[in-house]
Amino acid sequence: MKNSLNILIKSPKFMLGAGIFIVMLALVLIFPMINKKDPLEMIALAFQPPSSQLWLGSDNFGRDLFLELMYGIQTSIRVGLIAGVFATVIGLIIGLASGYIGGIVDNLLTSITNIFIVIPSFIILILISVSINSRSSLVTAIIIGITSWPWTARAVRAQTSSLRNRDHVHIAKISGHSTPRIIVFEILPYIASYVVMAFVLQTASGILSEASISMLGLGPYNTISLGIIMNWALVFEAPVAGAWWAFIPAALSIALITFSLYMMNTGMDEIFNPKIRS
Amino acid sequence: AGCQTVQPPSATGTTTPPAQGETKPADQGEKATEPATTEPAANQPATSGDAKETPRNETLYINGIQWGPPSNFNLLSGNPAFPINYGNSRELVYETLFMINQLDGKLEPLLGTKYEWTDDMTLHIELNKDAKWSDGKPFTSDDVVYTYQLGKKYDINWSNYWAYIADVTADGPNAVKIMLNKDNPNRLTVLDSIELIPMMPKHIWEEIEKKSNNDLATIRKEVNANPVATGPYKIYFYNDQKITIVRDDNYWGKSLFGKLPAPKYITHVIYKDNAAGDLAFKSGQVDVSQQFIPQVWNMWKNGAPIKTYLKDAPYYVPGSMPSIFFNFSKKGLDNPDVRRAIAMSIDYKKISDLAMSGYSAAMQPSLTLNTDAESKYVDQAAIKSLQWTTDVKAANELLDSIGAKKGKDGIRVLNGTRLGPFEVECPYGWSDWNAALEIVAQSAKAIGIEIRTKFPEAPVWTNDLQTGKFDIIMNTPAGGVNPSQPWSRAHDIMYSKEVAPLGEMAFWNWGRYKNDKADQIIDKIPSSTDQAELKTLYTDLTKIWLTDIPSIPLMYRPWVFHTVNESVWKGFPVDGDGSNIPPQIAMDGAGIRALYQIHN
Amino acid sequence: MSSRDLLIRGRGITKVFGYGAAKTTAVDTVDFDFHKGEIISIVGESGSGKTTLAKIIMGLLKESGGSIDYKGQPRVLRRHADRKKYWKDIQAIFQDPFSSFNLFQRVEKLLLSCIRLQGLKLTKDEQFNKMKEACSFVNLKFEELYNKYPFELSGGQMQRLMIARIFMLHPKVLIADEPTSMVDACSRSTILDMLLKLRDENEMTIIFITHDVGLAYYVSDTIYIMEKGQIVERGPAEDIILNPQHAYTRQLISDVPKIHTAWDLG
Amino acid sequence: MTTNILEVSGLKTYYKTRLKEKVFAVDGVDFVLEDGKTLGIAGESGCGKSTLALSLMGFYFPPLHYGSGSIQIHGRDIMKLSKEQLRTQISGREIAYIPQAAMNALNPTLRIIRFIEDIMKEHRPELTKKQVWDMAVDRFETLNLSPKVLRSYPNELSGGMKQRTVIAISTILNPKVLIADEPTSALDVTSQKAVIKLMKDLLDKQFIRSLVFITHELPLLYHVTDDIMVMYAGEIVERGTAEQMIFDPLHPYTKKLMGSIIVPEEGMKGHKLAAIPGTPPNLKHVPAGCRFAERCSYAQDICRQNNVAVQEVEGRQYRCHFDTGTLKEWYANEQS
Amino acid sequence: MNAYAKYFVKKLFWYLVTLVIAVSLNFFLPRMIEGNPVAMIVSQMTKGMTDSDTIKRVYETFIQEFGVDKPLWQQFLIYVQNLFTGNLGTSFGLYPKKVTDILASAVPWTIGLQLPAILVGWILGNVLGAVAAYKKGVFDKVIFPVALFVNSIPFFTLAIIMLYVFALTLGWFPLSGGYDFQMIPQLSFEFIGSVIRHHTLPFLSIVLVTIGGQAIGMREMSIYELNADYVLYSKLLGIRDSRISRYVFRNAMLPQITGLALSIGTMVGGSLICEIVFSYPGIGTWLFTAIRQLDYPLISGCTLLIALSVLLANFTIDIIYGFIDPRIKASQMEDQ
Ligand SMILES: Nc1ncnc2c1ncn2[C@@H]1O[C@H](COP(=O)(O)OP(=O)(O)OP(=O)(O)O)[C@@H](O)[C@H]1O
Ligand SMILES: Nc1ncnc2c1ncn2[C@@H]1O[C@H](COP(=O)(O)OP(=O)(O)OP(=O)(O)O)[C@@H](O)[C@H]1O
Ligand SMILES: [Mg+2]
Ligand SMILES: [Mg+2]
Repeated sequence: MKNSLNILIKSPKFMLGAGIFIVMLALVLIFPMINKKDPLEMIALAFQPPSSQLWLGSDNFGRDLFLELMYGIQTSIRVGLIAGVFATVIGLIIGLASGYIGGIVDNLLTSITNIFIVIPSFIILILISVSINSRSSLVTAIIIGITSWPWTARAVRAQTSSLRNRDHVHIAKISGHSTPRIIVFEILPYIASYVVMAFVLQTASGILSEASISMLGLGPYNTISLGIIMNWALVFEAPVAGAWWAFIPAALSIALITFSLYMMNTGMDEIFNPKIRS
Repeated sequence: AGCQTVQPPSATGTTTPPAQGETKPADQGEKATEPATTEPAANQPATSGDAKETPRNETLYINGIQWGPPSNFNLLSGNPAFPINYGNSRELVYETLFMINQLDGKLEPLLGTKYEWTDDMTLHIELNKDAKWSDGKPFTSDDVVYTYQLGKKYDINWSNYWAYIADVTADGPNAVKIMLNKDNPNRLTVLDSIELIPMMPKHIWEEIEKKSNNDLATIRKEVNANPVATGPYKIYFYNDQKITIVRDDNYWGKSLFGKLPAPKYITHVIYKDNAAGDLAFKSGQVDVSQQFIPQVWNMWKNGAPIKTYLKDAPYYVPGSMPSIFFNFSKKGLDNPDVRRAIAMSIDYKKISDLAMSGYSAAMQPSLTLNTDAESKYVDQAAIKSLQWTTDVKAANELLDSIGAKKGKDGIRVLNGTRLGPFEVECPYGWSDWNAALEIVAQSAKAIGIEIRTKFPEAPVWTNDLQTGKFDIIMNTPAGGVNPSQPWSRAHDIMYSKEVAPLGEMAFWNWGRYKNDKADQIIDKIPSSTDQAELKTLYTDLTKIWLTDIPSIPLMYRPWVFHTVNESVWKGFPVDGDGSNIPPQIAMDGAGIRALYQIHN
Repeated sequence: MSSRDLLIRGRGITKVFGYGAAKTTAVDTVDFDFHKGEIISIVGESGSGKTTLAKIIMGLLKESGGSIDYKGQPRVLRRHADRKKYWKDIQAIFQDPFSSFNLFQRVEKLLLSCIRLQGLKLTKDEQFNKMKEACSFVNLKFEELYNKYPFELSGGQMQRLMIARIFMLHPKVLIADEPTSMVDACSRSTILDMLLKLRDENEMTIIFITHDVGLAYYVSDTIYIMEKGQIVERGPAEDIILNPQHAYTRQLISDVPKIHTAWDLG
Repeated sequence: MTTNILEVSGLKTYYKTRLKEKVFAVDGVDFVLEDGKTLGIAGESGCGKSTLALSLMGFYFPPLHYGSGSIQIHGRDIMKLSKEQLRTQISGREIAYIPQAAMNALNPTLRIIRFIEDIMKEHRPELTKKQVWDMAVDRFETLNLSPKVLRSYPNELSGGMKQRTVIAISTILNPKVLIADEPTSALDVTSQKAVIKLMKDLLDKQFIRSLVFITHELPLLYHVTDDIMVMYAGEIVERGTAEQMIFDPLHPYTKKLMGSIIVPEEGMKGHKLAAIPGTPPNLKHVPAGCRFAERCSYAQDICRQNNVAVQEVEGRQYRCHFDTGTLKEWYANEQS
Repeated sequence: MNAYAKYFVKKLFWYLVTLVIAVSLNFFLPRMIEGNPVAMIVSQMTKGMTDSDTIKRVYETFIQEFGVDKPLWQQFLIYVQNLFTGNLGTSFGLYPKKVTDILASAVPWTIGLQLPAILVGWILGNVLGAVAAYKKGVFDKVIFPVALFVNSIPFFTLAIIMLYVFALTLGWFPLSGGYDFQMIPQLSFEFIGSVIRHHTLPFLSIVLVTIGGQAIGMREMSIYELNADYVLYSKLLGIRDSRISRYVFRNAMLPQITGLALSIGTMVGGSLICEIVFSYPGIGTWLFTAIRQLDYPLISGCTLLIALSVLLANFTIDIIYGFIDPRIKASQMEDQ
């Protein structure tokens, strides 16, 4: 709604987060259009310090780290977003189904959700990552997505099952509307702001998860992501060699993206939540 | 049954509970009744004053040999821990008959004093009369025969020698005879056996065999925490983080070497990864490192007393030839010109520089290493014309000439087959290999062949390698320094007999290359004694290899790395110090002589 | 009144929630007969099962026992099409106006959906006029309201909008579950007047659910007194209020503060 | 001789909205409450009753802010006291409060007795736990609550019990003035009656001296209070005795309000209810002149232009341009 | 109480179901990996062998010994059967070590590292969150975003940065491991000192991330609680602010206990990265090594331990919770 958007813009937390995020996104989208070089090309010696040619020096393969960083941020954000979409959509569908339909379906889905909450998702993430043969960034993102939906599902379920008993839903029913229509028009709008926040959080945690499993060497092959940059830096002992540039910029980028998403979420929370509560 | 942790009694004499809580204290008593531990010193520090830690200046710290926690010290188990590991003629606890010297390929005496071929089929070995077991019993020919026979009786590491050996018999108490198998005489592997098989005490292991009803599965479970052996060291302490051995001051070899080894203790620290080990090494907590240290020159840039065997690049003595193997059933890769083009596209200099930190000398493709010990087998001039060098232009021309045209995406198509994407595979975390393959993939891009890297977990790679589930895969053919090189390397690359079909497990020739001529030559070499004939055979074989290109060596790699930090121990052997001690990390083969040379 | 046509007839309606020890019988063998054009009040204290009964009549809850006849035929609600047909005749106003509105739909959309629900195909102008007429009926200015969101309205406005909706839909049966509980006395009387007017114009059957005895007395023809899931007394409003028979009814009436009679606080 | 226990004059308080607008929910309220008397405040929803109740307590929490005016308890202006003085000397002792939503007024994780102990620690630190317990049991028993309630958590109590518990707690220090904001709105008639009885008891036993009772249920006020004030859009529009207000209202708004009363009494059925068209003004932009003018069926031009002063007739106050005679005449015409 | 007991029986049932599923997942997931752990061991054993028959024989003996030749479901049955006798099998990678022995040696390290770190981080995080909500100002504007930022750094990275800054560059703490390598474990001051010195850095890194996460949750809960009606009511009764903030803190903290339970439950699993970075000899390191080697029995053993601890922590908290927070108890009962 226009109103809440207006208020969002007034929230310094949200604006700070959104600002950082948009600037980073713009940078990584625009830079590769100006500099069309292949980020995988090995153009220098290993671990060259930053210089006027290599703004962030070179990595162990002699690649231009700044260029890699641009692509790495892109991949990380993409993985985060895809993971976020998957987690949110799965969580939303399961939460809606279990909250709206109720009864046995609810019992079953709730139990499944609880089971997924209890079984540590990071371990499952690792196990699946190991067992999958061809790991592309898409596959990684999907794996992250399908291991991180339970919290969303739980929250959506709670809200849906209370919304289900709201009278406007009853009125819609009596008016003969179909179930999908009721869910879309009578229930979804109420949880929309929550879902957006959950999506932002899931995206942030997707980015973190990608970084973590890539750093364990279980990330996608043949791409550059921030996690993979750090992984190579560690495998080739960049810190031992004093090559901080192979490691710190990528770490900072992740922190910055995640931080910006967290800030956006906190900002939104402060705006949206009072409404949900009242 | 076995006690898993050896506990040293604490200073006050009371037994402290082990930190890891693995030990069943009752086992201690059970052990004591065994003959193996009649000598109480076996698990006690010699100085009983302050046993909390081994004094730094009496302890040699090493890393990079043992990665997981130690599970047992039983040679028959298949995976004994440091310092027992089979396959590297390790001489610290168990000893072999002879020690190989990597520098000149010669076998130096240890438990054996002399070996000679009394006829074409018999190897006669004389044993050192002084040698005795750590429990005081003398070492005799019975022990040698027993040790060899174990391989016949059970499926263990040295069982395969019995494919070439007819029998091993005692020739008096201090000599043995090894008779070759008439159907399959292979002198080379038998020579391997005398420098690789660790000698085991008959009187101890007969008991264990009996106790286990001659069942290998039961024997394997024996932890053998206090091995009775002939070597200069005994197990002192071990847990998940380190293994410490202590010098046996009654070591028989005092007479052979003229003194005892310098370090009273040797501790192998088990690090979780290279980085942790390198950091510890850099800071002087480790004296000898067998780890791959990237850009090792950085280590001594600030004047730290760190050395490699060679002062300058390639710093280490090459010992193996990690290569990529092609799957001969993959369309596109079955074309020798495509393989040659790939071979010519690869930037070997870059691999050496970026992946190996320059530890690999210039690539001269051959079945032999470019060392004195091996290169003499091949007529270098004869193969010159077939050897490839990095030449992207020529590679492109070659591909053009066979009609492989570039598609819109820049990838060539040969007779309707797109050249790529091919996956090239090696285990994750083997960083120099990972980097080498990244460079291969980049190199191939320049000639219009798409190669993608894939770095799965080691067991997945092993599985893919053996069952042939790969396009291109990286592996080291027959690594190790032993008398049968370069024959065993050639065998692993090219020998097609007894190789299981795709889908089943093959233990060499993973790409299922087949050339009858090559098979014949490989069959012939081991029984040939004439040096000139050998040279022709090896040269012919190399020519076949250079033509068919079943594999492309990517780098020369040391079999073991040998980087030393001399802040505590000094006098490690280096190239040109005249000692002729090979850089075999001071514990393998003739490298053990370094232990007698170093000092505080 | 018995001369009127019988519209909804319930026999032995029972609703049990939960099972085992946690079992509650919210509605316990209730019989009822609602006639065309009749205003019925169901009165009872909190938790007596009024809302549950209402929901059963609406077809939002399935009864555990008993049968309901609608227009002389047994009511079938098995398929969605059956329910749709039944719901064509029935509309409801709920207790809480704030929860009766979809906060994300403008007033206009709410009213438009009523037009669509009736299957009418109207031009823009006709639609506008119809909505305007409905609003003016409940004393609201459509021009001021149509592009507002429900949370921008007061409780009284919401309640009246709900009635405007009923006015547009002309249901045969209206079930109003405590339609004035959230509004104060002044708005209440406005709303009640409008409902009565609707009944008069449409021959609508109105079922009032309330705990307010005074209100029930004021609006209804027939009163059902409900206690702990059971109907303890039913009859014409005058009889029930001025001459209560059942002890519970008497107590209920005596607990209400009145203005002409003393209120016994003893 | 009667003394004024509570004197409020020119009280203005406002809410600051998120968009920084000021909403004067209490806009110039004056009244006095005599010792031992009870006062009812009635009015439509949103007219500022709860805000007035809160404002009387002297504490202001965002978004509610103090504008101007004075609140005197026994002649002492509590708005001139420091926060600490107010907290230790006034709150809970002199003037106590029963919140509108008793359901949520109790800390869910505190047993009732612990809460009472905490209150006593602030106001009667000399009492031992035992004494507090005895005192609480005593009070609860007079209110027909079993001592078991004291050991309960709030969620273990039913709505009615919670309401009575809150009343007991609010009056445990025997405050001079009790302000009850719709204490019965969430209850059914039976519980409502019980609560009313309880308040009467408290007054009879002189545990509290005076009561301000806020509700929109006029019949209730008629039975509980001596005087009734009617509020409209932040202002007091009329004040008189309960009798007068119910049967002889002066202000047109009060008149309508009384006309909308429904009780289960003979003659009620079919009786025409008075309906007030329109809605109360938005407090953000109150109209000039009489605030009720827009909805008043007697309104004339002067009503919309001039500010209306409060008129006082025979001890009754009302805020209207017209004199009693005119009004009564209009009402009589309407009747016929 | 009876209903309460029933609630737990039901809960217990679901925990059992979860456990069964977890056990199955633990068994099947690693075995989905298309690798051959036995081939690994065998290739190590047969290094230098040039005779396929021998190699095959060695291979087959191992296949048989580990039982991987049987169909998967049969292996599963054997696995489950062994579980009941407390036998988790023999490790492949550390043959012939028992999985139970390996776990037993690792658990004390993991718990010793994680439990204190989580507790300290939890307490500090909650205090920070509450203060940020209550005091606002610097806490809310500076410290809180900083905590958020720390929380945004992947833990792996954070730990490594700490390792390089504090251990390598500044040399304040040792680099890795559980204690000095020169030492031999025993109960002496030197050894314990060494353990503590090695403990500090991993401990601090966990505390740091725990603080951030907890502070965020606590701040939100506190803000929510501060707006609750009981806060206003308590203030109006003259209760001092410090006591009210205690109410708020307590009520906001109770839901945070879930967070604590989850952290304690996921402790074993969560330790993975920290232990890998600091080469700490706990479960996480083992699990990771096991995964790398496809050591099925050890993987299943570790994950089983993790699942069990999570379930146990959750269940315990479920029980305790009902007793300390009446609100939760009520909602638990409603769930039925
Ligand atoms: N979904 C449900 N599950 C279990 N019990 C229920 C459910 N709905 C209602 N009940 C129970 O049924 C009984 C009757 O509830 P109902 O809502 O019909 O009462 P009511 O008369 O409408 O009360 P109120 O005046 O408070 O609205 C109550 O005891 C209630 O607890
Ligand atoms: N937090 C707030 N922010 C802004 N305006 C508010 C706030 N709370 C109340 N108001 C406004 O103040 C006015 C008076 O509200 P108040 O709660 O005092 O009314 P009331 O007479 O008690 O109504 P009710 O009978 O519904 O309890 C209302 O118009 C309302 O819109
Ligand atoms: Mg109800
Ligand atoms: Mg109010």
